[in-house]
Amino acid sequence: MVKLAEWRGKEVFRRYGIPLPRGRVVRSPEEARAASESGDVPLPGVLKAQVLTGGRGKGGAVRFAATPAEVEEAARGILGMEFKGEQVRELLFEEKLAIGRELYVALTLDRSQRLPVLMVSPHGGMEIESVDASEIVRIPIHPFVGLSGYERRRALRFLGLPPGPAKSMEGILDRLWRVFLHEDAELVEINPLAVVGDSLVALDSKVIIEDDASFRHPEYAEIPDDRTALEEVAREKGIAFVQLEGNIGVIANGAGLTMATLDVLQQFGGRPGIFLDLGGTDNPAQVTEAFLLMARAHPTAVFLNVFGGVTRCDTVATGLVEAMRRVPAAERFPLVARIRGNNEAEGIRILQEAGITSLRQLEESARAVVAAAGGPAA
Amino acid sequence: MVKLAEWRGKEVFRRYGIPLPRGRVVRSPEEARAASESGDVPLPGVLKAQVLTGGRGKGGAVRFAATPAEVEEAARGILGMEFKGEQVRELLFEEKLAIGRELYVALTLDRSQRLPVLMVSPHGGMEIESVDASEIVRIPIHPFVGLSGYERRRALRFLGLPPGPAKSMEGILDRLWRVFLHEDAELVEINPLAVVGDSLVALDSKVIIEDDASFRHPEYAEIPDDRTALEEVAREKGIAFVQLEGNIGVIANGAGLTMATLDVLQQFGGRPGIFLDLGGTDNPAQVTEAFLLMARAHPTAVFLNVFGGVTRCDTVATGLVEAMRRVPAAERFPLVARIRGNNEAEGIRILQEAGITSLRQLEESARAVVAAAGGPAA
Amino acid sequence: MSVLIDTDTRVLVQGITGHQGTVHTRNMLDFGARVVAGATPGKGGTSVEGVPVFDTVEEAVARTGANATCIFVPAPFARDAFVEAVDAGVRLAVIVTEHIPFHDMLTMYHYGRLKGARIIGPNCPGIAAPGRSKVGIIPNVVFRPGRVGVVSRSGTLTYEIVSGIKDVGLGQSTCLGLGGDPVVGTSFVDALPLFEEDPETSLLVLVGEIGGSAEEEAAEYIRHHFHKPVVAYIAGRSAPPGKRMGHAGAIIARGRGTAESKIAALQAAGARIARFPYEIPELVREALADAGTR
Amino acid sequence: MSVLIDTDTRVLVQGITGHQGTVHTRNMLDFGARVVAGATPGKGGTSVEGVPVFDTVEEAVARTGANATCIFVPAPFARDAFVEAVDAGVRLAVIVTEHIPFHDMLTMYHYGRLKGARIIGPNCPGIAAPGRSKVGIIPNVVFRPGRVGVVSRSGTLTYEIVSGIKDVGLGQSTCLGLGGDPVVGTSFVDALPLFEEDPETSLLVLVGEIGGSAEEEAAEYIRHHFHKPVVAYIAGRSAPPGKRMGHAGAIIARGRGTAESKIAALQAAGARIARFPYEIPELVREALADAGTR
Repeated sequence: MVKLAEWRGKEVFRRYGIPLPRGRVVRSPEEARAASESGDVPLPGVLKAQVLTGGRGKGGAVRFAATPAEVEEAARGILGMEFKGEQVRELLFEEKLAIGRELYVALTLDRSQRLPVLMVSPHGGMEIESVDASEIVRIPIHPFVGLSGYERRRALRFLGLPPGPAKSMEGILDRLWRVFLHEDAELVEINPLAVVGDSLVALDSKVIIEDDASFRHPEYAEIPDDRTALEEVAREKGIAFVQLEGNIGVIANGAGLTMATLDVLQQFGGRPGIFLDLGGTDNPAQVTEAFLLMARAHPTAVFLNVFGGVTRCDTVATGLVEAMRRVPAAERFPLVARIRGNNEAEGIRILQEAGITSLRQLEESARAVVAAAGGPAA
Repeated sequence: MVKLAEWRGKEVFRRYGIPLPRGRVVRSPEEARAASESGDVPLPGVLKAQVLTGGRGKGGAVRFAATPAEVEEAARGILGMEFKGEQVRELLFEEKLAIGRELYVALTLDRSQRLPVLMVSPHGGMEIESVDASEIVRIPIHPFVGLSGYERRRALRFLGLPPGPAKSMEGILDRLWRVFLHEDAELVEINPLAVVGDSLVALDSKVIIEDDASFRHPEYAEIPDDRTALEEVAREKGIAFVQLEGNIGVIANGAGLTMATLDVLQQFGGRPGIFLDLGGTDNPAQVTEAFLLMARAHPTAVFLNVFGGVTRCDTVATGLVEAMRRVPAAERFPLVARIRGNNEAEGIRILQEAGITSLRQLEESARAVVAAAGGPAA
Repeated sequence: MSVLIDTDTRVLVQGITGHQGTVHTRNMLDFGARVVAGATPGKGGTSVEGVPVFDTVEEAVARTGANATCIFVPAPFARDAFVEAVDAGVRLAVIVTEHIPFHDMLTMYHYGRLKGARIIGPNCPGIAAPGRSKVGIIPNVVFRPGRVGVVSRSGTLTYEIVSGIKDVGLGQSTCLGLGGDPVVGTSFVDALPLFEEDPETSLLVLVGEIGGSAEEEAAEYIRHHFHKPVVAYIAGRSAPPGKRMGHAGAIIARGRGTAESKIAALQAAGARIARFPYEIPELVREALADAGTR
Repeated sequence: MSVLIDTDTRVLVQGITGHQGTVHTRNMLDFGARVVAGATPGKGGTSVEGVPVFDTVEEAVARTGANATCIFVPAPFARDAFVEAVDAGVRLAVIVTEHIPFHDMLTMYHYGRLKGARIIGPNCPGIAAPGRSKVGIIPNVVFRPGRVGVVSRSGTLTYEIVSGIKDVGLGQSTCLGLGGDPVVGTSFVDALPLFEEDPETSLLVLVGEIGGSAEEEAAEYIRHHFHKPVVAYIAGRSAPPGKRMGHAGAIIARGRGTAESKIAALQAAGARIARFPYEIPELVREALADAGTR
């Protein structure tokens, strides 16, 4: 999942012909001022922190400016800030338009129907989650046919737009559909889509590109995401790694087993916080890398819970033993291992030779991990 | 059906990235010579008459030239000629490449399966009709999926190409599929597609665009086709008009009824040669136009055979009576009328008032027309 | 039940407010068809020939229980109209509109297949079952109820032939005009089983024309699976090769689709061949007499 | 017959010459599955684990009568592999490949529907019916023939649970691992009727996880149409909202798809709920005892 910052999403929109305010990205207060003085961005203008988390307006990450001096000051204020844990490095500086109604429009996937779905609401400019369901129309679109005229008309009827903005909306819907399709998007959202005079303008963008389609879209590979530093290292190594609050590390294979392990650990008072999914690897070196990564996150104790399928137990055992040999003394952690499934006997033998016991039951293993991490949380 | 001249088809190919020889269209011997002298088209070169009928090679409409003087001479020779009834006004002047094998590739519609079909043969450079069926592979392509990798591989296996040209072919197949789809083509054909070194080059093009899709492709509207002057006038007026050998004119509505009328006339020794299909018009003025057009083709006699459905009998009668009033004396012709179907009684009444009798049976009508045209052909 | 339609067919007319839509709604009603709704975007709330018009097919279906549609909308919008009808649950569409790009028809045909919706047409006269119902544009005057089925790729030629059958005192069970476009929703081969199963049909008149291979495929089907008498006529025996006679169906190319090949195939399959349209009624009589089912 | 596969299932392995393809061909053969062919372009004429390899699926089907495929080819080529199999007449495809773009899966799913071909997966463990056949990658060691059906969106968690059932001396009828991707070919709702109709299955273990609404829809189906006992476990009760735990299926968004909502729905539908995987075997025993069908 590649979340595009607002300005990157708008660059995509621009390529497909979706109308946008005039504006540009700036990375320093001086650049912002120069952009207003040169007339590149007409005043009054709006400056918005380019961060991936929502709620910028309330959080002070959006400011308005009427003169070049105000522009520079606003830019300085936002560029210095940390917004919900994210350092603000880029601003989108745009003209401030005289807007009328604000609409919502998005395309995403309806998993149950296995169809893309167009969502439209006359209530734009607020979180769509807070809009009443009856105020959102959901129109499934068949991929073999594409967005049909009658589906466009249905969306327009729901919005009740006058002819000018309605005409503009038709074009935007077609273009947004093409963005969704051709960019392999998980989500394309315009909120708000504002009425400006007789037309519509996309005031914000939210575009999420599917990771799995990156082989078709190398252009998105280099875009930063909201990962922690260790998560980024893990991603580069092809390891699924999630870091949250909590002191127990969990190395498992598969999302379901990872979550079940989490459920059991919490049941016994543990606080799991570092998750490492080996997925379907069958390479001992990959397992070793995973353990070394885990060590760098300084867990209080680690639970290795693997059920061998594609990933064989002996592969995991070999990789684990090698990792234990290489972990620096300062990063050592108590370990509880449970390996089952394909090549289980061989895996257990390898562990035993290295002095590691593999427990058989999930319940007893979870209790042991919680104990090793210092007992149940208060 | 818009048949594109070779150079127009190649312009389309160029837009989609299909490899072509270097070359350009020229319209005078001087222009041809200048193109070779400037190095625009490297020598030796080939000059090809841009006509819509096949068999140019045998017909002397393709010539080779090694020097600018030869280029000018060849161009002069071809530009002056009339090729199978068509005046040659344009030449395609291209570099002559050192070619190896010649292949055939085309996309068209399989009506029975209702699927596009890719046709590939290792025997290019000759009329595909003369290639043995076992030497052509036909690969249906589902429009919901597009050209699949396995279908490409099947085509490549059949051709047995070495790696370089095979790689080139993969790209060409993808691009040709896109031409077929996005240009609303009835036929896209490359014959021959020649091996040149390690790659493939399209030496000819045959592209037919579907008339019915012209609302999506205004760019093809102005392209000349192989119609006679009267056929062109008819087309502009929205009347289906076909002019062939024969002296009897037939005005009917619908292709099936027109053909059945033709069958019956020939049975009785008539020589029908001018066909005018009223189609589904319900406008008397359109009927009048049709008759005036027919008059300009100087038929010996005319058979009006209409079965009223969308086109009502009274509409046809009204239009006919008006036309008879307006046809110049020099262009008058004997007329046999037969109108049946919707509003039949009213139509017959209108004709009768104008002194025209409507016959009831197809057989007797046909005999009457043949008699009016001077009796059965020898 | 007759073929595809019957007295319980509830017809929707898409494009009812246009000239053809209005005229043929009147004709269908006169024929006894239950035309229950029209649909034209922006014209919801009005009525045509007493038939209520809705903005959307979804609403028309919900309010009137329409279960078949007759599409008159202009070619650039026909694909959309069909998809709207299918998505609203309609499973039989007669598409009268001509000049629909065949690339659009490919999408429509296969989308229909995916959803279980049958198309008759495009560019076709539609379906008429005298005494029962009609979805399409075949003139009412040519019909009388009877036991002769007619299936055809042509338009007006079909009317001519159906009328000829009536003129000699016979009647028709169902007449199905398939249209002659490059891509049709229902071909002869698709239509034959319907007539085979229809208890109202004793004999089938098949009207073909030159071009394509639909008649040859029909002959193959008849030979193996069709058990009623067949009288066939192929138009275009004398048509010049390579020239289109009015529409895209009637073109001879690459030595296939000639009248000779079609006639030979149908004859070999046991069909009686009419050389001219006016020979059909007599052949029908003969065949019925032979079959003893007149 | 067990669910979807049986002793007459003739398995094709697409991508058989890759590491996973080879390993799991061996495992399927060891399990007793009739793996009859492999397909890898350019590797025709070779063999893997004694199984003949063909260049094309068409040839593999023609020569071996393969009627199910197990797809291991890399994600960028998975769509093509599936289409090739469908076009060759294969009507059951287990897609093991992970990371297939969901836009590709949309095409595959609907193309499969059009052609009557069922997909299990992608990114799934596949199907195993102990004593009968296996198409997929579930470890052989966890099975013993029996009467407990298992259907799951998870991979290794399924193995854990199936293994737990075996450890207490029970056995399985069919285990169906559906995969947890955003677009799956077969969802719980699609799978439930198969188990309902399967005479070998006395009870169903349903293993779900947070995210999406597949479990809620399953509960709705169970309530109205499913008549066998159900034991359900939902993984991720304690997962932090908004973070993905490994793959795309496991994300909670917009207040839907929480463990609470799924558990409540299943409970209301009459399912016995396990709080942890190791509670499942005991609940299965209880349910079987209640039903008197052990």
